Amino acid sequence: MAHLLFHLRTPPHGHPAGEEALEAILATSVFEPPLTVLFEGDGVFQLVRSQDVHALGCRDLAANWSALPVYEVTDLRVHGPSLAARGLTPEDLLLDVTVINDAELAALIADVDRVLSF
Amino acid sequence: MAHLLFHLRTPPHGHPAGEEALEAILATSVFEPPLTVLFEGDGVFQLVRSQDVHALGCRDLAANWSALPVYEVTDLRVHGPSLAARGLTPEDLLLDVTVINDAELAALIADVDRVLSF
Amino acid sequence: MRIAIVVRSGPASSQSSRSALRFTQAVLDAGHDVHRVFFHGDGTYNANTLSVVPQDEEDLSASWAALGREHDLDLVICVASALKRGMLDASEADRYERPAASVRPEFVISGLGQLADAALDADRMVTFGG
Amino acid sequence: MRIAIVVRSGPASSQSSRSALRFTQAVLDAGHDVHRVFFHGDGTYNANTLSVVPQDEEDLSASWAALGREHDLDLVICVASALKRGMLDASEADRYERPAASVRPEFVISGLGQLADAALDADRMVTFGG
Amino acid sequence: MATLHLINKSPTRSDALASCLRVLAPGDALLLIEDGVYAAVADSTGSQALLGHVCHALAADIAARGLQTRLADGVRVIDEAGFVDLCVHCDRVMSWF
Amino acid sequence: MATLHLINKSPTRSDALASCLRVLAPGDALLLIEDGVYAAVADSTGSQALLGHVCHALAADIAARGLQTRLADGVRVIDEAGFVDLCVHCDRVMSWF
Repeated sequence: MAHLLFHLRTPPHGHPAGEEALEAILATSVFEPPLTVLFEGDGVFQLVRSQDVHALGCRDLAANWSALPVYEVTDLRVHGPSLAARGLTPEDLLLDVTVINDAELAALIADVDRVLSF
Repeated sequence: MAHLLFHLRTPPHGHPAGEEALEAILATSVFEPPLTVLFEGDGVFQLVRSQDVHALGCRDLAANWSALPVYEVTDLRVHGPSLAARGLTPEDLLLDVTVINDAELAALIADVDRVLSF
Repeated sequence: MRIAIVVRSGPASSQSSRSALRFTQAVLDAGHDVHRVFFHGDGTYNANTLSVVPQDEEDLSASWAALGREHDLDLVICVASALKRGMLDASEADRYERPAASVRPEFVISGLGQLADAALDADRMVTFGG
Repeated sequence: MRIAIVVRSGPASSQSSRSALRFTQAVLDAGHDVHRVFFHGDGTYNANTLSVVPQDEEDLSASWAALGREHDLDLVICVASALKRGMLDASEADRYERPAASVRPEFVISGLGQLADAALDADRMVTFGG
Repeated sequence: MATLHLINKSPTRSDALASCLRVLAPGDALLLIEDGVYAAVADSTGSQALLGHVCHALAADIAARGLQTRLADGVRVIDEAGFVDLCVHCDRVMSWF
Repeated sequence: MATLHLINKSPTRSDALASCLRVLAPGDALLLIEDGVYAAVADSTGSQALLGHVCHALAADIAARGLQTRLADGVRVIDEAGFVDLCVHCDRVMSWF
């Protein structure tokens, strides 16, 4: 089966891209393809710990991201330079992820069959 | 009457902000208030000469900008540093405008009553 | 003080509609007047009566309508923006032979003169979205 | 070659719908197959039957519908995105007690499984908008 | 004649903040809302532009993004009532997208 | 295993182009469409990132923006048929917003 890459580069809450990506990932995981989720650029903000949407009243996307392993979506990669440029470290994230550098990201792209962009 | 500043920082064709600004400027000019139009950031691309929408088939916004003086909208300011950063000079523009620097832009903002942003 | 509010994004596409709604509520709570809320461009989607929002999410369009009713707000959507986006009241639907109106009754469809009027008459104007 | 196309922006809000339409036409002109056009998020607005476009501008929604009829394209709009944006077919309008359908008959409302299927089965997938 | 400048975009999604800072006048106020608050994260590339400036940021937007304990120095967190106060005390509001 | 990278945002409205260039592999193709073509203007801050790279840009998008005679060196103008060709000859297409 084709290896799919879900590429997130939009931050949470300002726009619905994260929500749309999450729904697409869950709908796709049913087919059990090789599936990688990449958080790059502002997309790394999707996984920041301690998101509290109570006051704003919007959807609690972070809780949904946390549940990914339950759906056996476990190949999660975060672009390290994007994280560093935003003052974040892997300890700031709510999921166990693989941090990759530019060369590893280039290799990942060359390795997948189709890319879905959010 | 209140002095209004229409502030354009969106480039043409990708998004309808330029079109919306133009319609709002024309509707406002009927009231004959003191009215300044500022092109700043990517907004300076609105005024680039030789825009040819024939192949793309979208609306010919440049023709509408050219007609502003007909509606007696003549106080047009362009932020010089925005122009320079985009490889453009006043000769590249389709209208006669006043080029202003940072200090003059700061003074303009302090001088107007309300700002409409596009 | 009379404050005019401009909304330029739709409720399903950006946080700006929510920001504008919270700000409008805070303006009213502080005892100021909301001169008008003008919905421009994608902002006109806030008037949509056909949208079906999941039960665990706030229906921002319904919230705007409720706030409008409660405080007798002047909620105006731009006619040029609205038509392109299929936001029609009964008379527009009739004129253009569309099967139904799609705008909630709390919103009024009008021209950009209402934006100009708000800019000229209000003490402050705050724009959300874009 | 089978090419799938994803559209993530509305026709009145971004150039991306026009780009996707021109690309789809070029794919067909080159003799390739369009596997499916999947409209996600704001892309679902492309199916709007209520929109009234000025006569001197292209009605992109009508152009999508015409291209779909001519080439028997599978034009699918995401149900989750569509409901939030008031894009309903007759059965959804009936179920949620809305006064009318707002989706053109050339478009089909379906789930994200259709996006997954397109990604897995097509030879290429190209995303517009966002 | 102070201006309240409103920024709602991430610093990687718009040059709004950088452009605004070029023309900020003494006495002007700067408020980060929505994705604009990402510029307020300590030790980020975005927050370097803010060095030496006082700015405000909306509490609900910061909390929703998990940034409560990650803010750069000089960022003052306010609520919507504070937003209205800024709006009233400044002479005009300018939104930068 | 070449990739076609698609950029549709102005360089001041997204870090898409800069981010894409970090991971561009030999043999990959880069295509600027919509507001992405603003990065192709000669002597602009945006086009400096492109120095030393070959990139493609869509003719209709360039003409609509009046940039026909203002392009940086190394920008190859193609039409939609060329876009489809690139898509077919690369192994995958990656859109950066």
